[in-house]
Amino acid sequence: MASGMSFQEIQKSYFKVFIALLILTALTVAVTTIHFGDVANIVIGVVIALAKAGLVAYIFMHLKFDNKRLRYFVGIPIFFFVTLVMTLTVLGL
Amino acid sequence: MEAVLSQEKHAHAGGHAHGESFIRHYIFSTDHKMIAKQFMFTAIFFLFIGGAFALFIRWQLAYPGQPIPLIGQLLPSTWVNAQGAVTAEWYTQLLTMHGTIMIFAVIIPLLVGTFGNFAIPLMIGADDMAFPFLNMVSFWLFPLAGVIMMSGFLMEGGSAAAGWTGYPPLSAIASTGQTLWIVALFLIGFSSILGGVNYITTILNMRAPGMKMFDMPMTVWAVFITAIIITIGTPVLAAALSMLFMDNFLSTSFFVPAHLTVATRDMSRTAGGGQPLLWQHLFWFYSHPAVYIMILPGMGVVSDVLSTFSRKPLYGYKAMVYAIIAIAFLGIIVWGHHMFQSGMNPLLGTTFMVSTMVIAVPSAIKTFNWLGTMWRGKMEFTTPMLNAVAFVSMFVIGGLSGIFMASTPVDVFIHDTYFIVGHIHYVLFGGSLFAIFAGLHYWFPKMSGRMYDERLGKLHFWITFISFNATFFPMHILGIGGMMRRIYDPTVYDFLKPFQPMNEFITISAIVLGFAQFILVYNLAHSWFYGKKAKRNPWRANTLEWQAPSPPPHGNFDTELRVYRGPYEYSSPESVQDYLPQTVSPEELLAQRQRHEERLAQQEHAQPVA
Amino acid sequence: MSTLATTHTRFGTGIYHGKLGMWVFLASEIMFFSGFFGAFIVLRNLNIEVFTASAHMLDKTVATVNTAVLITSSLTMALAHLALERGEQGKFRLFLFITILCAFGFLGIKSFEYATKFGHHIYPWTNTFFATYFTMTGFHALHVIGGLIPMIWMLGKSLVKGYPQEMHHRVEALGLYWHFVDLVWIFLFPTLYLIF
Amino acid sequence: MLDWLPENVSIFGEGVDHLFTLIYYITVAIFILVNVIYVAFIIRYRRKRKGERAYHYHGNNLLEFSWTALPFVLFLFLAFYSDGIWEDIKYSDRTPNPDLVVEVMGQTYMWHFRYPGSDGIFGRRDAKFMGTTNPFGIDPDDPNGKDDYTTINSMTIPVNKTVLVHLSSMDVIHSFFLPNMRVKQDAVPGQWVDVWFNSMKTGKYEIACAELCGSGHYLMRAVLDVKSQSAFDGWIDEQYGSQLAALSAPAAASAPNADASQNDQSAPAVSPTH
Repeated sequence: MASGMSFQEIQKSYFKVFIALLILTALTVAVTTIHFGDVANIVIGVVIALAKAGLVAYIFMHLKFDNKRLRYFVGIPIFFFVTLVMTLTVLGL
Repeated sequence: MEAVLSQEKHAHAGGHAHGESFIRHYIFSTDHKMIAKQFMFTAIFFLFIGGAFALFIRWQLAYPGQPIPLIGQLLPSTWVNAQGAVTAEWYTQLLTMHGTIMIFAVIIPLLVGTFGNFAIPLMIGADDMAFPFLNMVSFWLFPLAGVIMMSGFLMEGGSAAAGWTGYPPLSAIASTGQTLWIVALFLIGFSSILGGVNYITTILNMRAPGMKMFDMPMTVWAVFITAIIITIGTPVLAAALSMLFMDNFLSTSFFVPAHLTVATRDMSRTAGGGQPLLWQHLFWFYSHPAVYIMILPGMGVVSDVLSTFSRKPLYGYKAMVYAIIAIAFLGIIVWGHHMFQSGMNPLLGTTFMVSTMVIAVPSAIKTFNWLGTMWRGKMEFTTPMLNAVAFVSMFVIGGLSGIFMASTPVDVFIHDTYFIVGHIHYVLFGGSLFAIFAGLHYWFPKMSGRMYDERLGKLHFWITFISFNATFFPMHILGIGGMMRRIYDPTVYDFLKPFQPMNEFITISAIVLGFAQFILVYNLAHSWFYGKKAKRNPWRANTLEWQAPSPPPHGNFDTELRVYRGPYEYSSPESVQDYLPQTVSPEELLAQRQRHEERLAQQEHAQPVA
Repeated sequence: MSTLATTHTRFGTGIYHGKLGMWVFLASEIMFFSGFFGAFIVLRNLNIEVFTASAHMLDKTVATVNTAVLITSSLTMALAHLALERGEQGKFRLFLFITILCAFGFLGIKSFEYATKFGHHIYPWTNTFFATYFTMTGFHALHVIGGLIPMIWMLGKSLVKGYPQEMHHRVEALGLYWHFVDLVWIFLFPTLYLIF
Repeated sequence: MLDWLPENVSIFGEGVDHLFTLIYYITVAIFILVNVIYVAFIIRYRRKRKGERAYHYHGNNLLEFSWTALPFVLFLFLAFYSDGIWEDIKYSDRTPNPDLVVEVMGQTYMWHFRYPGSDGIFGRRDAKFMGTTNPFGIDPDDPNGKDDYTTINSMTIPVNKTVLVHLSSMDVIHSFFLPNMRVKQDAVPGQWVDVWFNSMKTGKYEIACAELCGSGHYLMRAVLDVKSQSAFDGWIDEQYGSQLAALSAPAAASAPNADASQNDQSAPAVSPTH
């Protein structure tokens, strides 16, 4: 692996991420049972999901260790995803 | 590593096929050149089917309700009436299938499938694609989809008939043919994505040693950017098609509002609550970039051809690359200009108009750079060059007529009229198809190992060029007159009656245009077997594919490649010849010059004696 | 595949083909699901009451368990790749096996959920919420199946003659795909079950 | 080429045509400019003998910049100029106060028009009442709807008056196209869109459908009759006459249609004029 981390360290980071993901899952379920208001609930749900996704992409999918150029493959579609969704939101309102 | 590479390379170079069976070599081949040929033959086959559909459509428009000459009586009664004239039902199926076939089964497979597959590995000095097996799967999904789509004609209710744009609710409440259309497009989309993944990986990873991104020929750049558009746009279409499939097949209501009054279908299960405009957004999010998928590779091919036959470096190479990137980027965010009259928020109309107007800028850059390339060149008018020159001129018309649509108030009037039909054909026929003709002739010697017949090539070009303009230019006038597209019989309307002679003229030109394509097929087919044997580099071109034997064997190259410079060093003062291939090393160049000077000296020496 | 050309060992970006190609493919997958998420947002804004009422009919507990199952499978997939990279075939087999088990578990729970819905006469055509629910989770389940097949093939090969260690690139590419499937679910879970 | 445009009779149509002409001249000028240069190059720079060398030149940044900037300025100008007219036509806050409101409903291969009747108020409508016999879904219990009357494929409006059209469709997407008014607007099922126009001239004009709506798409033709104010008033009175006659014989009207009673309130359809 290009990261220069030892296998033990990597393995350890995997388990840490795993625990974090489980905690975040529990958190998101717990938090959304409380009704903060429509928008607030959506924001909380999306933020936690983004955090989880970031962990998966960054550690499990090796974006942290790998060639930085790979991040374009995530960045470009996300940009267009946002464009599409924002336009559609205007349409839906 | 280098040593191992070259050893293996020589092992491959000689062998055409290591005792491959017929099936492995010709049918389920993983060789990019064979796949390119397969794409080409299949797409040309579909070109004729789509063309025949167009002629049926034209016949009906020029002579409404009159029997189709010669074959009218032979067609099944579900297609034509008792006299042999096209029925309104078949007419809508024809126009739908004409659009779909020409876009998804002709132009995209020819430009992206054929040229992408053939040119990428050869032009970057690779032996094959990064994923040869995926490449094969990507091809075979395409004829499969073609068969599925065409089988709609045999179904009850006929094939898809909602236009190639397939707007719901019309497409969501349609017959089996529409379902097949959805499935077929999904498969073609998947095939495109596999191709796109393959192209991007190949171009990023497998360029010859020394070849930087900015040493790539424009064709490779264009296909690379196209592949990026494909991977970003096509999946959105796939998602939209999935939802349309659910609507059509399982009566869900993604795109179907409540309480529709539909006679042809039981709507009791449909809950409603959907939004028809949602489809249009998702569809155009793919299909507007698809227009660029269909034109960008053409621009790349034309850039290469223009530079080669002007014997001059491509003017503003980097600007051309950035223009392609700009077109691609803007192309993905302007989809809403197809929807100015759709009932979407007019505020979106404003924003989409501005972005659409801006897209004209990179297109203008490209045009001016092509002009700059020809400036003080030494042009040779071979068939590829003629077609490329026609491309530029036709693309200018197609681009300029687009400005009318981009301006929202003018679009109010010309939207969904023949002005649009004229515009799209100037872009897709005058643009893409002329680029395809240019590319087919340009790479024909490399593909087949033989030269095409130059005289037939020019004959085909001139007939096509003239009848093309005679067919599609008057459509702009029809559009200004207000003639709606996709109508079965324009004579129903009083204000369209004066245009009937023009419709007849268009139809006659279209028939000439259609039949002229047989010259192309005859020329290519005949030359494939009986043409003059082609040299390795008949056009004295710089790019890497001309360093390979004609036709290239399995493994493509028989020499070690290393790239030292950009692809457009024509008429370079450094070189003895008027071209300077990318692979010639500086030392070799020096040696060439020395030999040349010695020869000159000898001649001078010899002259007084003579 | 013996005729594969020599340039196949050329990696201009320093990333081998399988991984690069997989990332490009995943980029397109992001756009595929963005189409559905876009549709979800539009339809939700149009039918907010229907969506709220219908979302409360979903079983949160089952979905939470399923999320945990999928996260676990992601972990074991990552560990499986790590093990293969180190040449620990036994561990590789074990972790891959757990991953497959989790995938089947996920599918099992999902079909239980579907069956319960059908039992209550809830179908995709019931309303727009369930249309999006079934379509999105259905396509996600198809992606799970798409990942399962090569996993089973790899496990089978590993059991018969040992999975070649130098093929760990393939396992990594498959792992990327598998984590992506997990990632999609991470977004589907709150979108469909929680935010209402 | 622009002589082929159908006669314009609406007020904002003048702005549209003006813009059309402007763009036409700009594009024709660009086209001629480019093609003259192009043809000149083709003639001037062809290869005359073998081995001739072209000018080795890679490009010029200043030129490159100028032919980026010029179109950019030109097209942005066009965009902003167009936008003024666009806002006048489509933005709801720019719509002038209407003198007459008409509801238009597209149905496969015909147009329905609904007028508010003598009280000038439309009866309530609800999509759940919609059907072939009640295309607008008029609520049968709303008294305001009693005097509403509908026509098929025939629209009558007074001259020089602003007409606001509420547009929708009951099955697939249609497009309400009035070539002479420079009006085109898609009619989307499940959604009401407003369009306005006014005619400066009396006469009969055609209304077409511009969005593929099935195999009978081409048959979806209606007639727009622009009458002088007095003739329009007369036409309205005539409609009331028939309306009142229908209302005064409610038993005769409703008995045969007991199952579709919501249709009774609408006046007998005026038959198409063609």
